[in-house]
Formats: sequence, structure tokens, C-alpha cells
Amino acid sequence: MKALLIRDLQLAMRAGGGFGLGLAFFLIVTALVPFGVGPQSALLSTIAPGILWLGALLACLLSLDRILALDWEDGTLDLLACAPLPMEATVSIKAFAHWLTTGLPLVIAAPLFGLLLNLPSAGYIPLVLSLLLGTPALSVIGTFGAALTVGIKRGGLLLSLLVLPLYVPTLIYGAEAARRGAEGLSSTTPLMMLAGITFGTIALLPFASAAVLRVNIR
Amino acid sequence: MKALLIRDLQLAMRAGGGFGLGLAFFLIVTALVPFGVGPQSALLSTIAPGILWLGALLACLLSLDRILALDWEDGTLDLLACAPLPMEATVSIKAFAHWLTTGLPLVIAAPLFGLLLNLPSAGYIPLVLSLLLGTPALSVIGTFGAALTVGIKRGGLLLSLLVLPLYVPTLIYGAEAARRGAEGLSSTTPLMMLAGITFGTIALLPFASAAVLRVNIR
Amino acid sequence: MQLGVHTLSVARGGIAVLEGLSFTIKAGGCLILRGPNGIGKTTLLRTISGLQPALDGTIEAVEDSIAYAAHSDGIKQVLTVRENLAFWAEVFGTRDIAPALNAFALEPLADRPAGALSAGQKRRLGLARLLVTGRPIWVLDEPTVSLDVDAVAMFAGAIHAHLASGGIALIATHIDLGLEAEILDVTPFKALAPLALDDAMEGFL
Amino acid sequence: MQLGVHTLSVARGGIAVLEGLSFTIKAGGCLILRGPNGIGKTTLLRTISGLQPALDGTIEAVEDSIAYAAHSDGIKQVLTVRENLAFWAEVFGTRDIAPALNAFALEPLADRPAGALSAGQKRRLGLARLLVTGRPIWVLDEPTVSLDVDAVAMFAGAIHAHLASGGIALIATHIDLGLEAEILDVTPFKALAPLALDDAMEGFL
Amino acid sequence: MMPDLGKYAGSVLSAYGASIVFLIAIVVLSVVQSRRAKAALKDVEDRRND
Amino acid sequence: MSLWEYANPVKFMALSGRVLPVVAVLSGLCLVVGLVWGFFFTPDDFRQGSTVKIIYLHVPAALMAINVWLMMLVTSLVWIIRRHHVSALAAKAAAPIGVVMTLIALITGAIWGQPMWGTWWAWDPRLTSFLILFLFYLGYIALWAAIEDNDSAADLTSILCLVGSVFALLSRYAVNFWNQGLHQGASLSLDKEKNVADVFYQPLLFCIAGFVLLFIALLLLRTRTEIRVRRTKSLLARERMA
Ligand code: HEM
Ligand SMILES: Nc1ncnc2c1ncn2[C@@H]1O[C@H](COP(=O)(O)OP(=O)(O)OP(=O)(O)O)[C@@H](O)[C@H]1O
Ligand SMILES: Nc1ncnc2c1ncn2[C@@H]1O[C@H](COP(=O)(O)OP(=O)(O)OP(=O)(O)O)[C@@H](O)[C@H]1O
Ligand SMILES: [Mg+2]
Ligand SMILES: [Mg+2]
Repeated sequence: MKALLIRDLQLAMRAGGGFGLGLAFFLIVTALVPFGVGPQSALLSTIAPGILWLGALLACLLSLDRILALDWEDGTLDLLACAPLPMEATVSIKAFAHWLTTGLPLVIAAPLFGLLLNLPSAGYIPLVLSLLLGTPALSVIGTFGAALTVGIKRGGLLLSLLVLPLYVPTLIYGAEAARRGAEGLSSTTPLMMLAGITFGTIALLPFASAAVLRVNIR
Repeated sequence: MKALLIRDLQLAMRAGGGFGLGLAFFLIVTALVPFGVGPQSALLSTIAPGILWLGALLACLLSLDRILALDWEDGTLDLLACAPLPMEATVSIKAFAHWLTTGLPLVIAAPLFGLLLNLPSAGYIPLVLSLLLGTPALSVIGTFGAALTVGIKRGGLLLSLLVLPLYVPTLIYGAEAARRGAEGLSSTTPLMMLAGITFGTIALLPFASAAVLRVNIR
Repeated sequence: MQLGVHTLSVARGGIAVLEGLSFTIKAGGCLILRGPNGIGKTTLLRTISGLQPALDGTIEAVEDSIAYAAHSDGIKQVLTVRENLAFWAEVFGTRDIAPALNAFALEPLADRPAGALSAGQKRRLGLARLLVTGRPIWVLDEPTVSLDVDAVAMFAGAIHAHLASGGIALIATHIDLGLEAEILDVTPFKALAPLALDDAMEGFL
Repeated sequence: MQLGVHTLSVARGGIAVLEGLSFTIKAGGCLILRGPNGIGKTTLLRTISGLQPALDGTIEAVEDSIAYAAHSDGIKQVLTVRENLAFWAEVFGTRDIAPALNAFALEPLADRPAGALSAGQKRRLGLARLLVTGRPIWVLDEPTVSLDVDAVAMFAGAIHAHLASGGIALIATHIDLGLEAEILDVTPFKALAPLALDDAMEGFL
Repeated sequence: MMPDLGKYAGSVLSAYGASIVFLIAIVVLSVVQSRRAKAALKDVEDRRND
Repeated sequence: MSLWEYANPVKFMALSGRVLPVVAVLSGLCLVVGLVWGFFFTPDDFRQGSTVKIIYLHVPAALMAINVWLMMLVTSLVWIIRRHHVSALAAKAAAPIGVVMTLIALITGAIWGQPMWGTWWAWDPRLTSFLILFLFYLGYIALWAAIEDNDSAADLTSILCLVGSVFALLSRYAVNFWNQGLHQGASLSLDKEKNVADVFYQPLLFCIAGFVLLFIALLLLRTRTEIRVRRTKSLLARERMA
């Protein structure tokens, strides 16, 4: 199990591996929003928490197809299926590696991007907290989507399509927590809900992902 | 040349091909925005043109890695490089096929999505016009990015990083045209600029893409 | 330790391709499967390895005793030869990769990224992976593709050593491997024109 | 019509692998390249096909006369066998795919998606593609991988017909193809231990 | 010696601090990489000359 | 003797080895003089107070950020046209320096903006185009990192640099059209009348010289590193082949 995690992280660091690219994508989406909606800082600071959450979600989304597809293409998944490692463990580790390489950097960098969008100063802590609680769910759900579409060549778009609706509850509570925080209100309730979703998905979804993956392999 | 275009369209229609998926992604992004920024319709209608443009851009972006990567993996590009078809023509056709399967549906469907975000009624025609003029540039620029990263396994994230900054001028003029339109102002100037960018990229960028692709094949 | 297959039927894409196949390989035994293209050898091997369900019949093998190797051998282009092997060794709980490197003369290439290997060198790496699994039953699908004469000899040597230590090998191939082993032609087990089965399967097939 | 190669040097990953290679194949001639794994056969064939630049030397061939085929044969899994061939026929300006289907006994599979073929069937499709290119010079890298005996005979037949009509074939392989043809072992052309060249290359190489 | 920076002291000092940290970082990084490359090259060339 | 001779790695190594220490010392001197003079011995501005001292870092860094990219553009063109390896490696070596310069300009600007405009960041055209430039640098570096083969990487990044420059220029105009900003206009011009007062101007010149020299020193150092890395790689590969 440790071997798999280490290898996944190693692969992410190597050339073309994509560590840090998620961050860059997040930065770019954040930077593009003002080009789209205009530069007025009052408007930007109203939509900032939502946009930051959306950006994080999209950065996550774009890197999902790396979770399993590469291992599928070169036959690693077939071989892992024969290995003495339950499929549930495999998918959980892969989700965890994805979070470490994508979610965690986003959580750490989010305050900086908040500056770009004039996030009100009360909003920083709730934003970071909500991302910290919410991004693991994004990775776990995303792994499920990746397992569903793993057999399809360049199924990236289909993957997004399947995963986005599953992301809705996480996004709602996450963005709500960040928004309430930015407006100076208490964001305890949405944060609680978010934590619930995250722990629930971490506990249960790997079984679904493993089942789906087994079907796809055969 | 016609054969290549027809085959690309055929592939897009087949299972897992992605025709219409861009549209679905556009729909979902549009639908997620209210979850992110909150449901106030005044706010939504202010940001609607920008969000629609951003959504179109992201939908385009997500499908870019299909333009060349599949053909690279199964050796088609090697064989096309030997075929009696200049590489410039190949990349132009591929960009055109991408636009037909991704950009054009977005242009047609955009007014519908405008409804979802309360786009002011004056805004529809400029929105469609700006998308019609702008999306071809997105496809052509995207093909350049795809050619740059074609040798890199699952280089999707790197592709986005390279392409998004190149999209900035198109996005600015496009969203500006749509926004001015929605506010009832004249959007002739940005539309002119947009047309300029589109024709410029269509005329010149295929040479860069072809050069880059030749380097990657060797 | 033995690998037994009893009246096995296997299907690909929902259609039976081989039917009623039975054989047993004892410890130290090797069976070579032959048959024309498209007869169903790959399907059979994947079924035996547990990667897809059998249509009918039973496969008798100790759990977690099978190592499967096919064309796609789970090699990461950006990792070096050594890192690739070490990863699989760790997954299968065997730590020592030196014998595997040695058996396929991979030491000189050990620190090269797998992406910079030639076709035959990559194949050798794929075969070396079998040694680090520590599994007694090897199920191999066309293992010698793109190997030169020397490498085929290395492969034969590895198989001999494996069998001598009580291992089992089941190999599908079209070419001569230079192994003396039992040969099973699967052609006679080709599934009957599936229309004949129609009534039994009630409706669909 | 002939294919000439004069004191050709080819490189992979920036390093010379074969040096000073010369040969000429006349119309109707076939040359088989042999050599151990990793010697540089694939690199040589890709260079001759114009897919990568030569380090040194010249390649003499009429423009647009070479058809290259390797492991990845540009086959789309979701298109049928017929559609795949028809596409390449159109690209190369030859319309008729019937002879190609016929030569590799692909008619029964013609309407099957290429993704549902076995390894050998897929390979046959890849070889059939050569026939629809209408190109006189065939450059083939291990063409008979995963083919059964019948299919190898079909391949030999296709090569004979091609040579008889004045074509040229250059084939790299490790196994016997059942063709009588000149054989060139490229081993003697292995690039010298390049260290000797070092000072002349000033700086990097 | 220290000039009176008035109410903007924080800004000015942090600007100088951050910039100098960055400049030092790139210089140190370049020097370290240079050393490493030199050592690696020496290693290989020594081996070659043996 | 033609300038092109220095495109030969051996000649370049010999010359740069001699020039590097001189440039390094000079740049250190200029930077110390300029920054100490600027920080300790200039008066406060009547409007901006002591924040005016930030100019000694902000302006040179901003100038370098753009000029490093221009230099990369030139060396990329030289690689494309004449295929001199040192030229391609110089472009590769320059990019991280450019990133640092851009970051310094952005950060000092942001810190300056807080007291002056009351905000860390505004979507002013000048600031925005700097952010875009930053993105171009990131993409350029990421592409170099992602490609194994040296010559291909040089080819691809050169073309990216070329195309990117055109789009950076387009963005500059687009951004201007999109928003008229808060930022200072150009105050350093040859036309002396419009320049900032001499008290600020002279130390600024030292700082600019210091940044330019620092860039040259770093560029030489990093290019030497790249050449050594290349040579090491080739030798290792040859060793394996032998
Ligand atoms: C993150 C924010 C900022 C960025 C990216 C930025 C960028 C730049 C750039 C690129 C230049 C050089 C332009 C040229 O010489 O043509 C420049 C110069 C300058 N900036 Fe900023 N700037 C920022 C914030 C500020 C702020 C907040 C102030 C002060 C209120 C400021 C004051 C100046 C001044 C006085 C110059 C010198 C103008 C000249 O001599 O050309 N900048 N800045
Ligand atoms: N998705 C599918 N749907 C229907 N039939 C399929 C599908 N995939 C494969 N087949 C068919 O199943 C048969 C068995 O294929 P298999 O790959 O097992 O053959 P094989 O014996 O390994 O052949 P080869 O020697 O060419 O590798 C083939 O005839 C093939 O055409
Ligand atoms: N990116 C690379 N960098 C350095 N060396 C490489 C790279 N890619 C391949 N090589 C080496 O180049 C040599 C030539 O490889 P090539 O694929 O041409 O061999 P081949 O003769 O086709 O071998 P095979 O019979 O195994 O297919 C091999 O020794 C290989 O290890
Ligand atoms: Mg098979
Ligand atoms: Mg080869």
C-alpha cells in the first residue's frame, strides 16, 4: 500500500506528471474571471468565494483522468487486480494521492488567490477551512468517476459530465460556508455538513469505486 | 482532406466520442455558478455574459486533448506524416472538426443558457455573435496547444496551462462584446477586434502548429 | 500446487468463444496453448487469471497464486527500470529485485527510464516483473513478442528455473519457444455457432 | 524506382546508434534487417521513412513513395474494419479496398469494430492498410508479431505480389518470415563507443 | 541610522524584505545547481579518464 | 571574429568563466550602493511618504521582467534560425530569473498598492498584463520540464516563446481596452522634463544597473550549469551504450 502511494507521488513529480499544474490551473481560472465579468472590485469581491470554490473544483476535475487512466492504459490495473491488495485499498490510496497532489496545494494557495479577487478579510479562514474539509470529498468522488470511465479512451469530458452533478452538494455547502464567512456570518452549519459529506464519501465510496473498477477490468 | 474531416466527425459521433459532451459540460458549469455565487438574480444577470463566455472557453479547453492525442497514441499521426497531405492542412482540418463538434453547438445553445442566468434581453444577439466570431479562434489556438503537448502522456493539465494565457485576448474582447451588448451599448469595436484575432490565428497559427507537430513526431 | 481447469467456457463481448475446455497442470509442469488468431487464447488466459468471469466450468487454483503477463505490462515510462521492478516487488511483498534484473540482463539498463528502451528491452522488463511477483503460476500471453534469439533463451532459462522450483507455466504463443512442454491446441474447443444455444439461454443469445 | 541509403547514421535520444550504413534495394527487391534488441532497427526504419532526421548520410527515394508500418498501426477502435481501411485509402488517393480485405481474409470481419478484434486480427488489419496506400516502398517493423501460421503465409503472399509488381520491401524482424530475401545484419554498424568522438564535438557531445 | 519610515514602515520593510528574500533565493538556487552540475560532470569525466 | 563563435559551448564556457566574477561583483556593488542610497539617504515624497522607497525595487524588477522575456525571444529566434545550442540553453536558463523578477514586481507593487490605492490588487491593465506575463513564464518553464528530448524541448519552447510573445502583445492591448487603470504612467523617459526628481532618480539608476548586471551574472551562471548538465547527460548516455 505504501509502495503504491509513493509511486503515485513519484509519478506526479516526474516530468509531465502534473504536480503543481493544478495550482497553475486554479490561478489561471481565477485570473480569467475578471476578464469575463469585468474588473469592478465590488462585484468581484461579492462573487469571490463562489468563484474560488468553482476554480478549485475545476482544477480537481481536470486532473481526475490521471488518477486511473494511465494505469489502465499500460496494464497496471490488470496487474494490480491480481496483486494481493484489495481493490478498495487501491482506489482509496489513489484518491489520497490525488488529494495530496491536487487538493492540498489548492487549500494552501487559496488565500493568495483570494487577494486577486478582493475577498473580504473575514472570508479567508472560512474559505481555507471549507476547502480543507471539502477537497478530500472531491478527490474521492472523482476517483469514483474515474473508475466508471476508465475503459473509455480520452473519456475526460464524459468523466466531467458524470462527476459534476456528484460534486453539487459539496460545492453548495463549501461555497456557502465561504460566502457566509466573507459576509461575517457564522459558517458552522455548512462546515458541519461538509465534514459529514467528506467522511461519508471517504467511508463508503471506495466500495463503489472498487466494484465499478472490477467490472471495467473484466 | 475531406476524408480526414469526415473521419474526425464520425469518431466524434461514435461511443465515447464526445460530440455533445462539450455542450453538457457548458450546461453544468452554467448550472453550478448559481450554487457557487448564490442565487440573487440581479447579481447573476450582471455576471451572465462573462460566465457564459468562461463556460464556453472551459468546455472548449476540456475537449482539446482529444484533438490530437488519440491519433498520436495509435500511430495515426506518424502515418499521416508520411501521407500526401501537408501537416498544415492536417492541423487546420483537425481544428475545424473540433470547432464543428464543440464550438458550433455552444454558439447555438448559448441563448438557452443565457435564460438560466437571466441574461438581459438585449444581450442575446451580441452574445451569439461574439461566440460565433470567437470560438473558431479558441479551436485554432487550442490545436496549437494540443500539438505542443501531444507527446506528453495525459498532458491535459499542462495543455490548459499553456493555452489559457493564449486565450486571454479572445476572452477579453468576446466577453466585453457580450457585456456591452447586455448593457445596451454598442459592441462593434470588440467584435471587430475579435474578428481580427480569429482571422489572424486561422491564417497564421496552423504553421506554428504544424512545425510543432513535426518536432513532436520525430 | 496445481492448476486445474474443468469444462471451462469463456466469453468475449458477451459471446462464447471457447467451450468445454479441461486440463490440469501439475507442479513443475508447463502447458503451451496454440490456436489460430481469434480463437480465444487471450480470453481464456484472462479468465483463468480471474480478470474476467467464466461463462461456465471451474478454475481450480490456490488463491493469489497466479501472475498474469500480457502485452501491456504495467510499465511506467517515466520511472527507471529499477524503480519499476522495485514497485512491483513491494506490491507483491518480495523485496529483492536483483535476481530478476539478472535473469534478463537488465543491470546495464537499470537506471534508464523505461520510456527510453527499445521494444525488446521493454519486453524483457515486462518478463522480469514475473520473477518479482513470487507467484507460483505464470499465465503468459505471447511473451516473446519482439525478443531476439538471446532474449528468447533468457526467457526459456527463466521458465526452466521456475518449473524446476515447482512452479507452473501456462503460455499462449504462435512461435516456437524452445521449451519442451505439453502443447494444447484449443481449436477443437471453439464454441459452437452460438445460435444453437439460443433456446437454452432464453431469449438473448 | 529504388531505395538507396548511403553512409547513413541514425540517432535516438540525441545519441548515434547506427553509423555508416549503406545499401540499395532495386525494384522487386526485399531486404530483411536483423540484429539484437536495442541495436537500432526501429530507429533506422523511422529515419528512412522520414519520421526523424538522419544524423548523417543520405536517403535516396522518390518523394512520397514510402509506406511505414509499425506496432501502432493507426487503427481506430470504434470504426469498423472497412471504415478504417476506407479512410486510409481515401487519404492516399486509392479508392478500392476490396483487394486489401481479400489479401488478409478480412471480409468476414469487415463490419466489426476494430476494437473487437483479437491481437492477430488487428495486426492483419494493420498490414492490409499497406495495400491501400498504393506506395511502392514498404518499410515494416516486426510485421508478423502475434500472427498465426496462416496469417504469416498471407503476409508472405502479399509481399510476393508486391515485389512481383515492382515494389520494394524493407523489413526488420526477429523471426523467420518464410520469404527468400537478402538479409542484412546491422550489428556491425553499431555506433562506435562514442567517447572517441568527444573532443571533436566540442562541449556537449 | 535607521530612517524614519513613518506610518508606512510595515509596507516598505516588507517590500524590501520580500524582494531581498527572492533575490537571495534565486542566487542561492543558481549557485547550488551550478555546484551540483559541476560535481556530476567531474564525476563522469573522472570515470572516463580512468 | 564573429559573435557566433560563442555559440560554441567550449568557447562560451571559457569566456563566461572569465566574465562571470567581474559581472557578479559589479552587480553586487551597484545593488548595494543603489539600495543603501535609496533606502537610507533619500527624502520621503510629499504625497507618497516613505513608500516611495519601494520604487528602487519595483521599477528595476518590472523592467527586468519584460526585458528577460525579450531576451528569451531573441535567443529562441537564434535557436530556430541558426540552431546554436547555447542560445537555446540561455533561454532556458533565463526563464526562472524572469519569474523571480516578475514576482518581485508583483509583490512590491501589491505592497505599494495597499497604502496608495487602498487595495492589494486591482485589475489595472499594467498589473494585469504582468500577471499574464507571469503565466507565460510558468507555461514556458513547465513545457521545458515536461519534455525529455533536449532538442525537441528547445524547438517546442522556442515556438511557444514566439507565439506567446505575439499573444502577450495582443493581451496588452486587449487589457488596455478592457479597463483604464490606476497605475503610474511611464516616468522614466529620455525626455528629462517629465522624470521624477533627481533625488529619487540617481539611486534608481544604480538599482537598475544592479538588476541588469545581476541578471547577466545569473544568466551566465545558469547557462553554464545547463551546458554542464547537457554534457553530463550525453556522457552518461554514451557510457551506457559503450
Ligand atoms: C502588483 C502591482 C503592480 C505591478 C505588477 C506593477 C507593474 C509595474 C511595471 C511593469 C512598471 C514598469 C513600467 C515601465 O517602466 O514602463 C511599473 C513602474 C512603476 N510602478 Fe508599478 N506596478 C504595480 C503596483 C504599483 C503601485 C501600487 C504603485 C504606486 C502607487 C506603482 C508605482 C510605480 C511607479 C512609480 C513606477 C515607475 C513608473 C515608471 O517610471 O515607468 N506600481 N510598475
Ligand atoms: N468486444 C468484442 N465483441 C465481440 N467479439 C469480440 C470482442 N472482442 C474480441 N472478440 C472476438 O473474440 C475472439 C477471441 O479473441 P482473443 O483475443 O481471445 O483471441 P486470441 O486467441 O487471443 O487471438 P490472437 O492469437 O489473435 O491474439 C476473437 O474472434 C475476437 O474477434
Ligand atoms: N530516449 C532515448 N534516449 C536514449 N536512448 C534511447 C532512447 N530511446 C531508445 N533508446 C535506445 O536506442 C537504442 C535503439 O532502439 P531501437 O528501438 O531502434 O532498437 P531496435 O533495434 O528496434 O530494438 P528491438 O529489436 O528491441 O525493437 C536502444 O538501445 C534503446 O535503448
Ligand atoms: Mg491474443
Ligand atoms: Mg524495434
